[in-house]
Amino acid sequence: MIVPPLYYIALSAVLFFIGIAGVLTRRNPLIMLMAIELMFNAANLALITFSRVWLNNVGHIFAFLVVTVAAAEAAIALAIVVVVFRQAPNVDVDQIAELKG
Amino acid sequence: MITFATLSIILVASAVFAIAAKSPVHSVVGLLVNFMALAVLYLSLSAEFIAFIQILVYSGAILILFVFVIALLSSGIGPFNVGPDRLPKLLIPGTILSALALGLVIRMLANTSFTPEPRIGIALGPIGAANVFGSIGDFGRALFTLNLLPFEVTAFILLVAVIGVVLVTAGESHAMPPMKIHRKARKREAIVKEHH
Amino acid sequence: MIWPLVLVPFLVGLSIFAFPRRADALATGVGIFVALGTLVATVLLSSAPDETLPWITRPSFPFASSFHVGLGSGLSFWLVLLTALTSACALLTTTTQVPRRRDFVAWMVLLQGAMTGVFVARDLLMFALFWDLMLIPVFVILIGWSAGHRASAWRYLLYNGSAGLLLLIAVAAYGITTGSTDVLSVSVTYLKGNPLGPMEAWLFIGFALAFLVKTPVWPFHTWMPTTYADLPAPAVAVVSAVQSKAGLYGFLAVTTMVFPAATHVVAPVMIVLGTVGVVAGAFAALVQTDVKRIVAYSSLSHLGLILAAIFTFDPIALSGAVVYMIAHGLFSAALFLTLGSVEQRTETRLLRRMGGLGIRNPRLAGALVISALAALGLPGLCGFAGEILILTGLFRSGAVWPTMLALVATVAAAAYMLRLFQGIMHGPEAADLPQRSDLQWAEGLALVPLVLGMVWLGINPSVIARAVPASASLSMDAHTPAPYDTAAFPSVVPPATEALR
Amino acid sequence: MTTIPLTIPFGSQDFTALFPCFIVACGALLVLLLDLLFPASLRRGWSILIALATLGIAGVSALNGWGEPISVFANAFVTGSLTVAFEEIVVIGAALSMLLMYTAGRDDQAAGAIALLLWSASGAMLMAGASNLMVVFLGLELLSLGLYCLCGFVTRRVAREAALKYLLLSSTASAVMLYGMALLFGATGSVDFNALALPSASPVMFDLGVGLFLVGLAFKLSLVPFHEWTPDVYAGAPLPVTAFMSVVTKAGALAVLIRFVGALPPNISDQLVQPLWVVAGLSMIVGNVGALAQTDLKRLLAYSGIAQLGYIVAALAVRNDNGLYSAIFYLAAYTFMNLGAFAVAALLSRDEEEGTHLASFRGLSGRKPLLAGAMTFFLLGLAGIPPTAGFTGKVLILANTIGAGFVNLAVLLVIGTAISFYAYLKIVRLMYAPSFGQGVNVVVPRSRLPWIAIAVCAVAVLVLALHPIVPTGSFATLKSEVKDRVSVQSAY
Amino acid sequence: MNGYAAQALDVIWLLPLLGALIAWTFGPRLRAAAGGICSAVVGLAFAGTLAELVFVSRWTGMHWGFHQSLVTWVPGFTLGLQLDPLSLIWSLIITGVGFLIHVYSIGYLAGDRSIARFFAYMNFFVFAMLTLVLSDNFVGLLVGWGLVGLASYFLIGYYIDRPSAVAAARKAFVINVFGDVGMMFAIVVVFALFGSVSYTDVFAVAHDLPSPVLALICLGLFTACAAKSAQVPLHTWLPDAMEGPTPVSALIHAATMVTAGVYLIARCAPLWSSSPEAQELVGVVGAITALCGALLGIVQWDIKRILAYSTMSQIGYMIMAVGVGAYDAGVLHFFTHAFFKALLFLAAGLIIHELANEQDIRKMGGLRKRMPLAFWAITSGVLAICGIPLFSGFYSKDAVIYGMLLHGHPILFAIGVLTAGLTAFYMFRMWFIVFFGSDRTEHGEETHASSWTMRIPVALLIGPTVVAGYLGIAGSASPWSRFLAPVFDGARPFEVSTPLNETAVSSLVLIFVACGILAAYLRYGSARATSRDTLRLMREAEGIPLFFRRAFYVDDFIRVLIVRPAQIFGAFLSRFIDPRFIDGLVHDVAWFAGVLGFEVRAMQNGQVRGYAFTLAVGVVAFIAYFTSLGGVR
Repeated sequence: MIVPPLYYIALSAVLFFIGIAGVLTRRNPLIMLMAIELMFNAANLALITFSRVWLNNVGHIFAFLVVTVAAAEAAIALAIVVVVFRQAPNVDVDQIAELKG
Repeated sequence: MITFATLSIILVASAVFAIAAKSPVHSVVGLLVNFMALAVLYLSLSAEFIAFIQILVYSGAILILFVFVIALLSSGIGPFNVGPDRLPKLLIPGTILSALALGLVIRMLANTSFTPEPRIGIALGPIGAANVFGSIGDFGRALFTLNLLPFEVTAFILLVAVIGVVLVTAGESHAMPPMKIHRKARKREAIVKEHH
Repeated sequence: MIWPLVLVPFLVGLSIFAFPRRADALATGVGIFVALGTLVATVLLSSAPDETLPWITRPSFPFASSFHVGLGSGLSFWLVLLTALTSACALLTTTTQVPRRRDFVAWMVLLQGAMTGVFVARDLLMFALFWDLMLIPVFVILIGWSAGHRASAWRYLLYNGSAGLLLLIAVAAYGITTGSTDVLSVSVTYLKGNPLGPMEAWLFIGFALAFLVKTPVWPFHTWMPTTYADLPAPAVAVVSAVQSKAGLYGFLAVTTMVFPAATHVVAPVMIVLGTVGVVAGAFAALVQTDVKRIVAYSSLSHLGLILAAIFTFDPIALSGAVVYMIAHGLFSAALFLTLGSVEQRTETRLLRRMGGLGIRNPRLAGALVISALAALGLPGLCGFAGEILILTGLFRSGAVWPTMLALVATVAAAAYMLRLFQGIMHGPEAADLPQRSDLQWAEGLALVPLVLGMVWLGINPSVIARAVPASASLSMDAHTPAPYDTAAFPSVVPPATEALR
Repeated sequence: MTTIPLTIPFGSQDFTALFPCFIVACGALLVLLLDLLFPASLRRGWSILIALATLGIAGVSALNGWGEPISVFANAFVTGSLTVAFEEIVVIGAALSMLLMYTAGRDDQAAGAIALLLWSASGAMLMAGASNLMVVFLGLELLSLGLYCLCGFVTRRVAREAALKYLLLSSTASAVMLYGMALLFGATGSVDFNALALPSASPVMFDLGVGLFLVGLAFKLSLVPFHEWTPDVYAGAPLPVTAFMSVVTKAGALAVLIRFVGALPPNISDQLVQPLWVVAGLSMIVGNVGALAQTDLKRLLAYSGIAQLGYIVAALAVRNDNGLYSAIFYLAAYTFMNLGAFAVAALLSRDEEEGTHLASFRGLSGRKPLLAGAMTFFLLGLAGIPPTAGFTGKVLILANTIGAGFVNLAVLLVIGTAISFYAYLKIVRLMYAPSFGQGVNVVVPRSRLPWIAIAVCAVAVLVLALHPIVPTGSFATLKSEVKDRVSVQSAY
Repeated sequence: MNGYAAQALDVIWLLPLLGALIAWTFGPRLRAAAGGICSAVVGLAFAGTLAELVFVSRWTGMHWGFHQSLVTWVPGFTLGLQLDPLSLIWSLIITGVGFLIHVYSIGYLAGDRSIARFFAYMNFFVFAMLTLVLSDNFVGLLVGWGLVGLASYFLIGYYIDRPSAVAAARKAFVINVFGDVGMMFAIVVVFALFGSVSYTDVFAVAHDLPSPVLALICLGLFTACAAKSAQVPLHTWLPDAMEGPTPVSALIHAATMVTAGVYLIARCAPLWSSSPEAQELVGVVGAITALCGALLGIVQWDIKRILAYSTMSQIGYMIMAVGVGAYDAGVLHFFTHAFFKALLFLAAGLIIHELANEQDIRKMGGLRKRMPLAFWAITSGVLAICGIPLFSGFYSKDAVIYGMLLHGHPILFAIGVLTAGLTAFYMFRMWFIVFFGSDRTEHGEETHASSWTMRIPVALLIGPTVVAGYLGIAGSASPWSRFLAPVFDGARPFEVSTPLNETAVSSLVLIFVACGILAAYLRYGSARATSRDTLRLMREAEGIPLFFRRAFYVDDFIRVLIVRPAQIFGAFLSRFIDPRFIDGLVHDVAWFAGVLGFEVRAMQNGQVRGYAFTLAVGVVAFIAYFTSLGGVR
């Protein structure tokens, strides 16, 4: 590895926190979900980097599982987003605040 | 190093674009670029199988799903409307908070010494070669032997996804008519009442 | 065989809820039967040995506790008797005074079980269990049957619940420190060999606060006037007669045994608090407008006196404290029960709207006056017997000012008790009084044993005066142990003599 | 090119160990398949029955694992007393929630919902024995994914909203946790819990990994400040799902927490888990304070759950068998008390309206004295008033925390409990105050099944209080499990 | 025989209680018959006491008479009864005079709705008074002391629907309790010092006590005396107590209960004799009381209040006597006073009864012809109280006054003499106004005839009123002194030589008495004075200085200095300290928790991004903590 592994990790951290910022600042649920996908991918990048560093392919397995889970989660998430917002005038999580207190 | 730098710039830029874009469709495009770049990065880390999976599943399946939903949600009611911002003050603190956390992590990374002792179990090799680190053979063997349990669990996770989506949306078919009609009906009732 | 004393009320209390909704009379009958049964059984079991069942065991748990019951100390015996007696009397009066009687009786029976449990518990954790258990029946009765605003229920809960938690945390800490909570029947010398170290002070504070609130002692008493005023008469009779003794019992039989050093260290503080309570209660009672609040504040005064007596550790004062505990139980129960009858007839609790009730209700007036007289310490009745022993002990142990202030409070007691009695019974008849007959048989029957008890105890307090727990009169100085010996009673060297000479 | 033979290195022992988990997951399939055979009106009943049978088998078979910890599937999963205890709690929680299923959804949805519930339960059971970061992640996701759907499967808008909120927040937390796992993997070079105790390649990275991992667990345990999803999701989700979530999720996450904390290197673990006690203390206060002003039972129990989990985590501050046992004991007590309260609410529910608004408890003692009595009993338990398991459990926690020197936690616990009296007994007041008797319609419940749950819970709460005896071969072995982890599977 | 007598003691003691219980329990059914039963019971007790007298007189040499143990009160200590000469004298008066007054009451209260209750109280009083005098220890004494106060309370407030009676009863009781408390204090000290409260034990060591302690005990006991015997400044209840029916005033507030203080001091003679300070105090207070009573008696218009003040004044004499050590004289004065004051009250009761409850002497006048029995009875009583020779008062009062001189108290002696003159003035003032002049009654036609049950006791009392004093003739050699000798022998204080002998003292007193009578005659009795009656008396009433009319402002002082401050203090405690300060503190804490609860609710605003933000804050906090650890291993 020519590039020090910590650079990869730093890159993954940047992506991860961009994801967090996305969750915090966006109101469109779809974009929030995308930001969460971004966070999963950042974690995957870290996993694969570490896997390479340790030469331990369990990181690959883990990343594979994460991708699978992310797919399942995306399916469910999008289904929920659809049922929540199909009737709503705005696709905006701020408007979904009936439960509070 | 240059590859890494280029990819990093692409990754960060596309990620920022994805979360900052006005339209979700733009976000999807940003994310697509991001995922592609990630796949390249994975290749540089000798993870060829994961790189393919990344393109197949993420770019091929998940993002398409997103596009579908965007289309579905915007079909009936035009482009996405946004209601009043209930937490207008969250934008800057949210960004600052993320930046702060990032700063902390980067500082940590800068100060740390990372001294892994790689296990010599399987050799590194060129991308595409069989039975080298990150190859499909290597991956598959690990998946079906030592990691059998996690693999089996994923089966149930996918089942949950299928049944769950059916369950959530099945309720929908019997659900109340869309809200607009509902409102109209209510208005009509009110008018009838007034007449009385 | 002691177990049924606690268990039967619980089982019966719960099963009463399953009675048909209109089975008020049946429920009352069963409740009274249980109380009387407890009474008889307690007498029969007076010399029964302790019984133990394991509860929490080591090593899976950090300490050991057991369901350990005993009537051993005479005080427990008398307090259980008092519990059963007042419960029975209170339940008798429910026939005329309480709506939705089935549920009320059930809660009262549960309350009786909980209070009995407190007095027979020989394990600290079990003691705490029953201690907290007393909360709920009173709380439910307060919300379900109180005439007043609901704030009293919350105030009751806030004070007593928090104090109960302090007890709980202290018990838990005690358990983890010593490894066992089954200590209330262990000899004191054993405990002296196992000091808790600096923790003793903190643990004692936890216990003491719980006891002070429950008793209550000034300044932890502000829950009491509202609670006593709002509880229906049968309930408040039991609460003031018995539940208030739980705290004093705690000091007398628990802290002296478990925290002998701390108990002796805080004695001056406790005597001061008790004395302040004596004075504050007496003077506050002078100006109350609500009849039940008068008695509530008088209780503050009386209980403060007992507290001060306990913390002199003087054998005479302790005898007096024990006698006065029982005496207060009898007369406060009788007072509240009669006030319940009064309230039922006048439909108000305000003194200024009453008057002349005695003209048509001479028996009610008689019951009230005897109770009031016992409360104000009329010589010959039970209050006096306890009071004079307490004052002697106080004076003898050098607490001259508390003695004097208590005497002043006695004068005030005469004033407020007469104001109470005359305000209700004498003077011109209140014009808009609904005319009701004199005491009905159930009410009268309920008061008879209490009144007889007051007279009997006034004449013959010696039986109860012996029931001082051994740990209480233990002197801290190892060289002059002063175990309570009835024969040595009159010849105890009076420490005050030297001081005065 | 040589072909390396593909032999599965696991035998019957490995599969037997996971049998309870698998049987529950397969039971879900059975429910779905048999659902096609029954007429519509009977579907729900049969599905519930099958689910209960499955859970029963799982519960009984799980007991086989009681004893010394045995690691299976290359140390991905560990059986033993600790695992079994949590598996049983999960099974019981799932079974009791199942009894409330009549209150939610339409008959034709029931099978799907029950299947998802079973899968979620199996996820939690997986977490109960997981000793590998991957398995933890998968168990967590199996548990959560099902719950996202279950929250939103009824057509009420609030249910959908709850599902959305749960989804967004839980996914975020999962991502955070996943990132922590990645860092842990990086620091240790392994996903095995046993590797955690080894010297790590980058101590700081290890620390951060632990921190982010704990965030994920704290979110699942709804500890402050990761708690805010709880009230909304509990309030919006259908009643049985809320009941399930309030217990099973916690049990799973708690099992992971116990195992993870136990696996940390002993010399530094105190520092690493310190924030957990802070968070637990905060939870006790915020949870109980938040419960004060609530008007809906589910929200109230959500806040109460925040506080109760605070107590349980505080019990873990004591790093020995006693602390561990008191935590598990309290979790069991909490399971029964909480589910009992939900079962009472289930009996007050009508087709379209759940009986969780506090107003539906008005004058209950007059209408249904037995129900009111049971509710009072459960609420007393939650408040820690005797004679309930809540009381005994609280004493144990107090004793342990004080004994371990965490007096501040004990004090916070007491303060929190004092506050909670008002919150819980407010309901008792509603039920027993006479003036509130009128104006509430008598509700005919759709099913009497919740009575079974109530009876089971009441008996359990009482028995646990008065007879909290541990079966032989308790967790005394856990310590050795924690210590003997020097030998790391060379396979990783 | 001694044993039998001792056993009979509790029978005598309990008989009246039995009567009281019967009357109280079966009251509504017994009605008027209750009077008969209760009178009979007291009569029986009197007979029993007389029988005991026979035994006692046979064993006058014995120090303590009979003794009978009753119950173990507290461990190691029993309560008992004893009968010695002193208690015998009191018992005789209580039962004897009590019997007559019981009989009298049958007529006086005939027709009253709750007559049974009245007799129950009366019998209860007799029982309580017997407890007081028969007890062999301080606790029993205090029990009796308290119970007589209670009985007095009941009887003063007998007319329970009359607010003034109710108030008077409460006042009497509270002041009496104040006295009880004083005695309680004394007993506490005694008990604490000796570990015993029996007379024998205490008196045996009384001489050895340090004098401050002794003074403390005596002070406590004297507080009780002062309250019970209406000594200044605790006397204000006595005039008000006249709200009770007249027989009550006769029995309790004249003959027996109010003289309990005298009994107490006489009983505790060993204590007093050892404490000169206490003697001084008692003597002075007694003298002041005697003087004040007499002064206030002058300005009264209510016949019963006149008698009440005269009682107070006469008790002042007794207290003064027993205080300074003239025990025989003091007790003798009690003895004679019991008869003549009972007679005066009962006769006054006749008048009041006949005039339909009219008590104002300005509305009487000229009753000499109309009520001859009352006239002669009151005349003999007045003569006795004024100390006219041949009447009983002469012997006892002179003995008291002479005793002052004998024990070295010339100032008290002077006060005694002066008071004797004043006594003569106000008694004869009453006598003249009531029986002479024109008839000013307003109820001439509505009179009730007095029944024989009322007349006979009055007539019977005239005898002892005249002769009772003869027992005390010849000073220390008299049968009276010899009878009492066993009681006081150990406690006889020194006597000083006096400049005047007994005859000279008597002459001096008589001169003052004569002056008093003359003054009364001139102002109220002469033909000139009686000619312009009602109007002048009314005007005279207005002319009395306020200082006298408000009875030296003692009541006002008590109200302003004690009652009001106590009420204000109580209100301050219960209306300010409790709700605002203590409860307020707790309430504020609870309120704060509630506010926090709403804050938590407000934070829970339903915005999922907000929740995410909180979560992120938590995450950042965790990151900050865990990165700051620095990887310490």
